[in-house]
Amino acid sequence: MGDYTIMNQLDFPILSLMMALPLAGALAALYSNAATARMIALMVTLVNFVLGIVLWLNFDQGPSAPQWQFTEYAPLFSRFAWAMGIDGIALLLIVLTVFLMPICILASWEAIQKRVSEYMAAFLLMETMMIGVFTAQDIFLFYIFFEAGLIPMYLIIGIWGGVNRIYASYKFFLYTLLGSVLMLIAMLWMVNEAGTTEIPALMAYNFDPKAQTWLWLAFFASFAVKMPMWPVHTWLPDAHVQAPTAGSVILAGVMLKMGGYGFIRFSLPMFPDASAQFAWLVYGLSIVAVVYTSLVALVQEDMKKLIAYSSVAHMAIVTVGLFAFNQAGLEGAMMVMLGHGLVASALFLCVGVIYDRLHTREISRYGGLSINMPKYALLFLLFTMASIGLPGTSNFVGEFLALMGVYQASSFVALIATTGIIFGAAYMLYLYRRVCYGDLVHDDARAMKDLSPRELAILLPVAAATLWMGVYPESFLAPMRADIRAVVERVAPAKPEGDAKLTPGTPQPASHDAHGEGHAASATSEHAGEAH
Amino acid sequence: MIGLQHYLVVSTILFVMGVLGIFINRKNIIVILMAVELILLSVNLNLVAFSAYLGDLVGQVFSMFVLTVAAGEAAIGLAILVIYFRSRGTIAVDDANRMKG
Amino acid sequence: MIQLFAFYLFASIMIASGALTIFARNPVHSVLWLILAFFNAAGLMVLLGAEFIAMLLVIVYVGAVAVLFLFVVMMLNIDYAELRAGFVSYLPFGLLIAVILAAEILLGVGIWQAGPVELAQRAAPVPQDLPNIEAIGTLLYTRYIFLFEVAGLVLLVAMIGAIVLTHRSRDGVRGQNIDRQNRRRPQDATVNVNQPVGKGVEL
Amino acid sequence: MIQLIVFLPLLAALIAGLGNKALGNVPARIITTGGLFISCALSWPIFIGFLTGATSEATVVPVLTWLNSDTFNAMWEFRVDTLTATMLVVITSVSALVHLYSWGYMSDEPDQPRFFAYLSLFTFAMLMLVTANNLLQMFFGWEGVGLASYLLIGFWFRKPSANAAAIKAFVVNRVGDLGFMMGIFATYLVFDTIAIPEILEAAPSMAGSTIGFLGFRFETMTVICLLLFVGAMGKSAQLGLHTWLPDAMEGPTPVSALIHAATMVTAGVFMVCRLSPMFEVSPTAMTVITYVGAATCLFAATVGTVQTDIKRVIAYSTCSQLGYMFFAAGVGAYGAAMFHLFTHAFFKALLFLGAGSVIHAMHHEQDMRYYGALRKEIPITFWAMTAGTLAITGVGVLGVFGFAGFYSKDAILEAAFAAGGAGTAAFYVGIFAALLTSFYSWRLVFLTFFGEARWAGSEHIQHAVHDAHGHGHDEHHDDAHAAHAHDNHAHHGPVTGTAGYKPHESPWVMLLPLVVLSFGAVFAGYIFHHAFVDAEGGAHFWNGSLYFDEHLMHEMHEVPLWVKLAPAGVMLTGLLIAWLAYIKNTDWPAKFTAQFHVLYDFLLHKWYFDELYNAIFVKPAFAIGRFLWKVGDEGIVDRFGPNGMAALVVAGGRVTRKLQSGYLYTYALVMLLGLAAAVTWAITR
Amino acid sequence: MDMLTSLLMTTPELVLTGAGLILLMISAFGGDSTARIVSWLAIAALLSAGLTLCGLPGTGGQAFDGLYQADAFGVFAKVLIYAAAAVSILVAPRFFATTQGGMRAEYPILILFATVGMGLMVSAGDMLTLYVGLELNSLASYVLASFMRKDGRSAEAGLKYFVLGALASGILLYGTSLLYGFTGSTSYDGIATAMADGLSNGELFGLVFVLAGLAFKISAVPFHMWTPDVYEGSPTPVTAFFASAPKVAAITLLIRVVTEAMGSALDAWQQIIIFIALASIVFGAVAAIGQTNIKRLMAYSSINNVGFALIGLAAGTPEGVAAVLSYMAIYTIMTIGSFLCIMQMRDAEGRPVEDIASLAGLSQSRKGLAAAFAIFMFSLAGIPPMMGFWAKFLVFDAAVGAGLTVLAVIGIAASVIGAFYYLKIIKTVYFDEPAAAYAPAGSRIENAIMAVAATVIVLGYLLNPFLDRVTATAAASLF
Repeated sequence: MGDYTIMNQLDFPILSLMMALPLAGALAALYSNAATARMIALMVTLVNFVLGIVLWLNFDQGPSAPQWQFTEYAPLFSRFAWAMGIDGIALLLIVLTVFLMPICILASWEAIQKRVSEYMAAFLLMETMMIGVFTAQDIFLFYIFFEAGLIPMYLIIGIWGGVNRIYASYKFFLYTLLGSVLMLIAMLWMVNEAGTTEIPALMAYNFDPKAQTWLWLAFFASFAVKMPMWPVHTWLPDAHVQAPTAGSVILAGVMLKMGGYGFIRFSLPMFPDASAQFAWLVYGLSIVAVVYTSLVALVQEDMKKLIAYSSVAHMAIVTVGLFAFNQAGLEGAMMVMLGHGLVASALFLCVGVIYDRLHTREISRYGGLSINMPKYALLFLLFTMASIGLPGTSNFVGEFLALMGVYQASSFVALIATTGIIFGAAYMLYLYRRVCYGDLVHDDARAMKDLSPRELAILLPVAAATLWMGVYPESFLAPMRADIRAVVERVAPAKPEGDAKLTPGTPQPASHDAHGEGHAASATSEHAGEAH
Repeated sequence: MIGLQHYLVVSTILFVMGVLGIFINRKNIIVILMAVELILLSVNLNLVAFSAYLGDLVGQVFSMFVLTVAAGEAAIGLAILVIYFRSRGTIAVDDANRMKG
Repeated sequence: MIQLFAFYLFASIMIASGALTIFARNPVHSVLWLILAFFNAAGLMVLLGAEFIAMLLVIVYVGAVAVLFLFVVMMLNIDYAELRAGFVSYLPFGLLIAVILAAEILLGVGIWQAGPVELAQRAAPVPQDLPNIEAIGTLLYTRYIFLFEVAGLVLLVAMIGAIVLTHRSRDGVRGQNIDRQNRRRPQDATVNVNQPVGKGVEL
Repeated sequence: MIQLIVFLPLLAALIAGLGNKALGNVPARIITTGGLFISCALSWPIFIGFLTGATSEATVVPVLTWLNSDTFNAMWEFRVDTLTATMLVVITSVSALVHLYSWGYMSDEPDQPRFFAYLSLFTFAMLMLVTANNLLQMFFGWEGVGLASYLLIGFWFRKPSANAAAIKAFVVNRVGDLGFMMGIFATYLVFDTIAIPEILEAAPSMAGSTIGFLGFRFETMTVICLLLFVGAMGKSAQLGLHTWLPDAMEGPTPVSALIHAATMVTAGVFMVCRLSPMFEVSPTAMTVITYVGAATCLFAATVGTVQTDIKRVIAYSTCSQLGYMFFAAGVGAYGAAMFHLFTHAFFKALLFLGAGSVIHAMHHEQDMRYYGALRKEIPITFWAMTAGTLAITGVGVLGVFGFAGFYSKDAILEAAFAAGGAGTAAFYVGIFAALLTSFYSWRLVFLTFFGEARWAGSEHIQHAVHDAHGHGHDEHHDDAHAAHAHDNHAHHGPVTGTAGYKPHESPWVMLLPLVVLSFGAVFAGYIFHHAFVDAEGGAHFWNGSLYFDEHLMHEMHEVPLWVKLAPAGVMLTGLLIAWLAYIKNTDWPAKFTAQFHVLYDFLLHKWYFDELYNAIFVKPAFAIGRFLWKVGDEGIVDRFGPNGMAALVVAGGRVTRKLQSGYLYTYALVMLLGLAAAVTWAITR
Repeated sequence: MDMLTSLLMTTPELVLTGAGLILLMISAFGGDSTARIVSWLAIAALLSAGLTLCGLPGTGGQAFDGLYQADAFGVFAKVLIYAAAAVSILVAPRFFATTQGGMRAEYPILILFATVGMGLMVSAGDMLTLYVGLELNSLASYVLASFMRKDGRSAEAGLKYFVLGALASGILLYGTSLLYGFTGSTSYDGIATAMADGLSNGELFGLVFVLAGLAFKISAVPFHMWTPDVYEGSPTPVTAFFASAPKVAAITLLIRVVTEAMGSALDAWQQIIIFIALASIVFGAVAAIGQTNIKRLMAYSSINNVGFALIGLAAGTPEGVAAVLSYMAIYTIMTIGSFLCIMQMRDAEGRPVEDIASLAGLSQSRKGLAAAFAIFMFSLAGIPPMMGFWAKFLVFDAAVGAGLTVLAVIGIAASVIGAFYYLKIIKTVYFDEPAAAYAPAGSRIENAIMAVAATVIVLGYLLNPFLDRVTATAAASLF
């Protein structure tokens, strides 16, 4: 292993602790009864959340801060090492994860009644894996966590899922597995070539551009499925619909982000040339996804499916942002990931709230919930608007930056991708209208009670975070700024030229001469010239 | 003069015949066992022929081991055949397909 | 010349009887054809100067193995009427493949030539001054002694196997107790009875 | 101070909205209205400061960092200059009055805190919009008002039509926002900043440069300006993206007054004015704006002539007036555009609130065909409406006195004429539209206040009469009932008679705003025209907060006399026709519709825009969505993707399992085949 | 080299043979009532044979003029073989107790002799040793397969195994005879020497035939056809044995043959290995789908796994060989573990059940067993963090390292198909509604072994440095 500087501003291996804690919790939960298991899960996730905050607070954002912080290194596994460490990008995704976990546990508090201890154990295990993905500094360690996360999720969907859970769980598992195994081969090749398994070192290694092509495609196979990008997205609606609420939350909130994280951590910095070469592919798939999945979302009759399709559309914005090759695009993509992590999760939680009451996700079974569930309606509205990307909410920041970034690369892509804001408004408001507006026509819907304190405790923090991220995104942008810049600089040499590039002309105030139209306006121009 | 090739031709034909005997027969398992013996015989012929033409005794020693093992094999094979017959009451090859798929 | 004639005679009979082994309808005939094939093979071995192997073939194969086959064929008491020699439906295809395989093998190995390398590798060159049997024996009990023992093990396993599989302990069959038989005295077993005429025996 | 102005409404909205039922109606009202009045009271001094010249420099008050990325930097900050100050008073004043008015108008509503919270929220967003110092904050306000508009249009969310209208408003606006966002992107690309002062400063140097867009190269500023203008078109309901505005009348009337007349819809005009130095660089964009404005102006006016719903008439009128503002901007007369915006805010809010008062009096009947003879019943409303009508039709005597619209509309028309080119066309369109304006405005007045009472035909009135007081306001969002009522109208036509109904004048909280606004409608033009459009006064007043073309302003005052008189002429013509058709010969309209039913239907169906959009956007979107879902995702992607692969594998499994036949000879054959293959490979190797 | 030194090198075989003979006597005189004690003694014999291995790596060398090789490679393989054999003996009494006739004392003895044969296979330095060892193992295996002689399926399994096995050894022998004829030698070294100066057609044919014969033993496609039927028909402990020990022996034997004897003909055998590796992976995975019998499924799984192991061999490098060894070690643990689980599948009366459907809802009645099942299945599917992933990782790493990237890509893509049916078992265990409950848990020892295996499968990464070093040493002894 190369020379490895240990940079850990805390005196203890906090990252390992954050992973060990849920693991221990999982074991403990497995051997407890339902009530204890719930309690253990909640406590562990809350403690982990606190640790996440500690992590954030201690993260050095200073100008001279090292890129990788809280690093740990132990050459335990012969060919790869227990190498941990985070940069700002990983930090935020970890914080997102630990933030969502207690919420997931709370959301399952009453909804899950069978095999509770196993359920909690699966979730805690999931948390370990997710944190592992974001902290691993060894490429194989990363892969192990990346894949291992499939296991608990498979079980969560399969055991506690809906009617068609088996199909969904298989599809989820095999689809994502197929994507990632190719990535493994690419990783083996890379390690063989570069002679190191350390991600930071690999990020700096210059692979042969020809090889990059294949490596990039292999990684793409994995991350595109995980994102998911069109046309390999169809596992997502199925998985979302069948998964229990908390499962959907984790799926949408964190697991999809692994794809984006992969792009930003591997594809871009490791294969800059190939990334530039394949940007058109990403663009193409993404803009198709925006339009396609938005239209599909419009006609969904199942709430979760609708939100799932909307996730695909949002993730398409992430991908175009990532491949914009500039700071704005990448930061935007990250912000969309974070924002979507909050908002999509919240929307799934909202669905879960009413699903718990009526046990159907069919939109037409609801309506008029604003009347008997005003608090719910308000929060649902907030998240709907956030999903639409209303300024002041989390998603806007990201979408705006991402699209602005990609505009510099291609105005056409930006235009098509931006239509997502129209479609998004259409399908989300249509959903909201059918669920919350209109009259209360179904008696069973009328009997539904407004949010319980527990549900409020679930949704309010997410709401607060959504607004915080929308109003003061600097908290989130600052930690990753330097890291994004590093990525941007890494890809800069390969960056394709944008089509919207400005060509300065000779300043000619009387530009009407060249065009011979718009007399009135040109007349005023002349006057303007005189007046100034 | 008889060359090695002559022997090789003979043993090859015998070998192929043995192999053929194994899979073209659909009625009688005993014949299959005999076909196996034919294969071993062809091998022995090969070994001895090579031994002779190389002027090396190892081939013949090998052949002797083959013979020994073949005897053991025949014993086991026939024993299995017997218990098979006892449990099924037939030794038709066609009937030995209780397990498939 | 006589060698040539002998070779062709043995070879052709062997191949023919080999074919008949496979194609004969009656398994008993098959065994008999097999025995014929072995005899002719032994003849070929003799032609090659491997007298010991030839002898083994006759003793082991014909004397033991083939007879064992015959034994089993008889023992199983198979209804031969039922066992029409049926052949699989893809016989022509199988034949074709077999012929192709044979041709290929011949093409591949037909150009045999013992080069210096091969000849130099001989582990046990045929000694000129020893008879075949003695030479083999010497080799077997020195160089190959370990494997010779293992071969014994193979036969042991075959024996155990055959017994394990086919041995049936029949209930109600009293085993032989030699000791008891030996200890038995005539007075224990026989009783002299003076039986009057016209009356039945009471036992 | 500016922080207080902006955030007070937000605070009030939060308190009222989150407090909701727990807070109660009256506290909610008081808090929100109080907040707005304070804001209003704080705004006027600022405006007066600019008016008197006491303050002339723009001030920028930073609040918080918002969005920082690379060179992109957007702050939460408040910019106060003349333009902002003008908007501030318009917004806070109208909003405060509308809040007050709603005390009465919404008094029977069960959900009042929500309503007031929405109103205040809207005001906050609008204030954010006008105080923006960068495009992003403007976009924040832009979307914020969109949200508030959505919420308020859909306030009566049990009513399907209201929900549909709300979604339509939001989505159509989003189409505009797409342009706006693209405009911001292009701006950042070109200028590397989105701070408004810096853009405006750098804009002239971009003349002649080109930029790529969708694979073609265009003039930089044309692209940017047109993209931004698309945003303005959406928000300001210009032709093409106007369809949401009439439907937005599903919201409560105070909302229509505040949002869909006085403030939000003028945001587009404000934006163009705010960015006027930028637009000035692109003649092409200016021409487009002029034509779009003129077309909207004409279109809306024609449609307005045949509408029977009192609010829809005013809505189309609004649309039409917005057209005026845009072509004013298009010809470079930003001052005039802003002036019209300013006066329009007063008289249009007045008209809407007046209409609200009428509707209130007529028990939520909105169809003018069931009005008539209300002059005596609700006199204050009548006089207020008359003042508004006088203002909108631009009554005035040249050089002596005129109602508000007289000054602003004349300024626009004259500027258009003076500018020539596209402006000339706009001028003629504007004149014609003024004729129609006069006609439909007076038609409204005559149908409502004059003639015989035709109340008996109204379902609403009949209901009111039948179950006297047991009939709450919420009745009017009874869907089935409304449909039934419409059937009645269609079949029986107007019936004269009062049906025993006694309209009552609105309470003072509603009348007070009317009175205040009436003053605005009457005097606003006279008082402020010097500052807004006078060549010297304007330059001084605006002080660079918008592009003020003094030369054009001079020329505008020197247009031929007929040009100056033409508005008055067409106004009188319109009045005359309206009088003839609705007072003198009340059978004329019926005859006219019978004669020209094609034209009538065309106008009645609003030029078939809704039908067209339904056919080419809405329905196909659903159809394509369903197609992509069932055929695309399930039929192709899944079928040939995961499911197909799974099926293939399973089929493979079936085949291999069949191969595993259980027969010894098969197994042996497979082995032989393998061997033969290997040998063949070896021999051919 | 004197006889004593040679014999000392074969100590493990001697120990086992001696023990086998003694136990044979015990059982012959004591009858089947001694079955239990014979089993334990056999396990003890395997243990002590294993212990004698410890001294070998240092004192390794060629015994009996190169007929037998004692080296680290052989030691590694034998440790696995002995362990697997011991477990197969251990689990047998409980299994046979429920069958007609009960446990018989010959079972452990036959396993012992088979183990001796396998020991010779992996230590062979000469085709003759290879053949004799192979046949010793095979003959014992044929008998074991049809050990439940009253059971028609068992007899059929034995029959099929025997006929096809005889055919395979015929092919192998034919190849050996060709190799002998064309190289003039039967020893690996001699063959290697002759092959070094160009591969003649005869040698190539010999190579092909030998590989074909060995492919049968490792049940690689297309010589795999016997596997499902034999696995299904044989008594379950025997199946466990077949799936583990002989597989290890055959694979290691194959490794030794291709590296030591045919090392210079790399490009010839590499292509064959690549082909059968891919064919095994794909076929094993595809055919397993739709199986309802768990033992049959495991048969296809073993075909599939052999394919993966061969990918490492195809690399032809020391790393590749080390990877295969690691693979076999992990595979043995997974397989033994799986079969321990399978042997817990007994209906209420204690009769063995082999239906996958009967596993339904196991997770609710037998949590521990279900978890173990899931762990082994995920591991077999190669999902991290289970060790099964590491096994695949190593072989693919070796393949990539040797430039066989395309092979690796195809292989790993096909592994997803394999995951499909492993998931099916997990699905049955965890997602389905409970079926009839099984008989209560078996012996403590079995459970303990199962738990240890599961733990190793999950936490095995910590053993990586050790495993890496050992396999590297073992592999190095071949090159």
